[in-house]
Amino acid sequence: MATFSLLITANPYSNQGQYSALEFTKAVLEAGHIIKRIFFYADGVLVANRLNCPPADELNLTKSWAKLAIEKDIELTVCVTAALKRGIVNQAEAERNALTSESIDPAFELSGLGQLTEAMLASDRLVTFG
Amino acid sequence: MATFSLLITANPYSNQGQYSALEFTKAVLEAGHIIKRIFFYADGVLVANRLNCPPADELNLTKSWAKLAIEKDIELTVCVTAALKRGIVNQAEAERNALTSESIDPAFELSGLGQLTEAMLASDRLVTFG
Amino acid sequence: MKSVCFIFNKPPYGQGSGKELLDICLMCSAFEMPITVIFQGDGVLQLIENQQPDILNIKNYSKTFKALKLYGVETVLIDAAGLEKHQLVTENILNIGEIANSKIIQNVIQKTDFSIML
Amino acid sequence: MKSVCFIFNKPPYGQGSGKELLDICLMCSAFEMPITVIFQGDGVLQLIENQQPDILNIKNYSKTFKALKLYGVETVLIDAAGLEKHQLVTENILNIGEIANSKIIQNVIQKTDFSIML
Amino acid sequence: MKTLFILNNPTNLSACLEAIAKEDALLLIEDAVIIARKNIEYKHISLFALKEDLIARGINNTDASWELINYGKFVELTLAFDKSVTWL
Amino acid sequence: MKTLFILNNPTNLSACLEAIAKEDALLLIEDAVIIARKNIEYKHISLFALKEDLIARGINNTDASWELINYGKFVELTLAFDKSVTWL
Repeated sequence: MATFSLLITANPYSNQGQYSALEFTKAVLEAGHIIKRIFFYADGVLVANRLNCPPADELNLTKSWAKLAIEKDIELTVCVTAALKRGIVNQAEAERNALTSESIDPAFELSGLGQLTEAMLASDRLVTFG
Repeated sequence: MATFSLLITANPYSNQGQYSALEFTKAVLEAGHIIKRIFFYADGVLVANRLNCPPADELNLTKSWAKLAIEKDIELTVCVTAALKRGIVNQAEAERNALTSESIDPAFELSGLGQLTEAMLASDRLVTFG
Repeated sequence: MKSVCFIFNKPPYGQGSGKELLDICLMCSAFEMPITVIFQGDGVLQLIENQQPDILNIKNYSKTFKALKLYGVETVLIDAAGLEKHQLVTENILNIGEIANSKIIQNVIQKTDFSIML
Repeated sequence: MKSVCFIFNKPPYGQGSGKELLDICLMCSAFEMPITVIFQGDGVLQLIENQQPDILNIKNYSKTFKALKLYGVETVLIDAAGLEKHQLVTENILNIGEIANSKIIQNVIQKTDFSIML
Repeated sequence: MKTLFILNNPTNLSACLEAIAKEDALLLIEDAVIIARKNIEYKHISLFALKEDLIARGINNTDASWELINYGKFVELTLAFDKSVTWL
Repeated sequence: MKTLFILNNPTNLSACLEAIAKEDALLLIEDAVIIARKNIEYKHISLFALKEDLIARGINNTDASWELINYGKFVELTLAFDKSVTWL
């Protein structure tokens, strides 16, 4: 049994990387391994926007990650600096920056880049999807 | 005096295209030409998110477009299909899709892809920034 | 009426641009603009038969290419060099256009009022 | 402590990845991980002297590379083939590392516990 | 340490091969699977391509030098090697 | 119709040149300006590079075959040619 963390930087709207990461995560869990943390960075953070409304015949990546996280108790961590720049904010950040509303899906958590380093040090493998 | 329209598909967070388009637009106006419409499509629509909070020492592209549009009376049109997928919604779309809030900057307007074709037919030049 | 050509030059699914370019193409057809569609370079991979992106939960839009004629798209050109690069022959791809060399493709791009790629 | 290397392989400003990779690098230095930074291929363009992206209202982060040593980054390698490709000599670039051939770069990537690029 | 290089964009192949050493392996995913049509024979590295991405793109005539694997085997590969590098 | 090709990514150069015809022109912007270090001599097309993008990147030794222009001239060029194609 091994411990994995993922670094996801892929744009969810224009790249396949988030689809690949989702399949990889499922395969890790099916093989009985552990997911320590999934860290979203750069354009990867865009998937945490709860206002995303893909067409009805396309996969909703935001909800797919949220469902997996809740069912399997996985940490979905979103880099706060990358997120703020991209309009993904929680209630606290919205207030601090005088924004009208929060926009992050509740299954994702904003945190610092240190959470990525900490995950690297605590995992057997880090796999990047960009 | 010529009439220009722009098609902008560049990701505002990860590509230079929006910066280039902004400089090009200013140069068009300085030369005394007319901007018929600026049409945001694909990842280009992300610039219309009013929750975007770039670091204080970086240019706020959303506000830069909004300022230019107000000062020079320019139409900033955002493709509604591309925008909805990317969590950029106005009040009407938010209600229709049962979302918690709107997110579009008021200087931008959601509309259909037909507005791009219409702009092509009504302009002397279409210049794309991707 | 002004004419337009659309240049598909990227492989499918890795990037989302194929579907988005196709949507502009269909809109221009609704305005009855004369349209040419070009599959250039890696773009010829958009036309491979039997794509099954649904196994990755990705939507298959390749069937819409078959309907281009129905939408009034007059000319579809497929880059001979692109086919050769990817070791494809006409039997491997959707039968929706003519094979064209780079000279013909250059001429179409020069002749149309707009050329759009994404 | 596990070691990590960062591979910069893209030119600056056209894409945002240079700044974002640098930020991970600085965070790993705060955790006192042994760090190697590699400028490979087009990435050597990150090191050109006298960049002035501010004329386009883009932030200049190239100065932070000069501070890598201060952040405890032990080794900075600059790809000889990348310099040659872009006709650059050491006088054109920030003096922050050693020129390395592909063999040396391969060895560093193999030796470190993590290799990250964006 | 043996390294698994993961490549998702065919444009980056030559730069990626520059960084690969002898006992390493290359895994093609996403758009990069189109490379698996050819034998790239290089430094005797092991060559893999993700089957799901080939099927998605309708590519069925890969060169025999590439071992086709599914996501389960992808996970195993990341453990069989000391680390993975996603070459972006 | 004379066409102005606008290129912003150096990776796409060769595919773009395939599509350029004799009376056309090529304008380098953004990351593509790094191409302007060399003489690419091709079909006698006119060659331009955006000065602001060169300055931003600290590139000052361009080949004489490239005419360096500013944004004002960029706008003029789009009118001097019958249309522009941004090669993405």
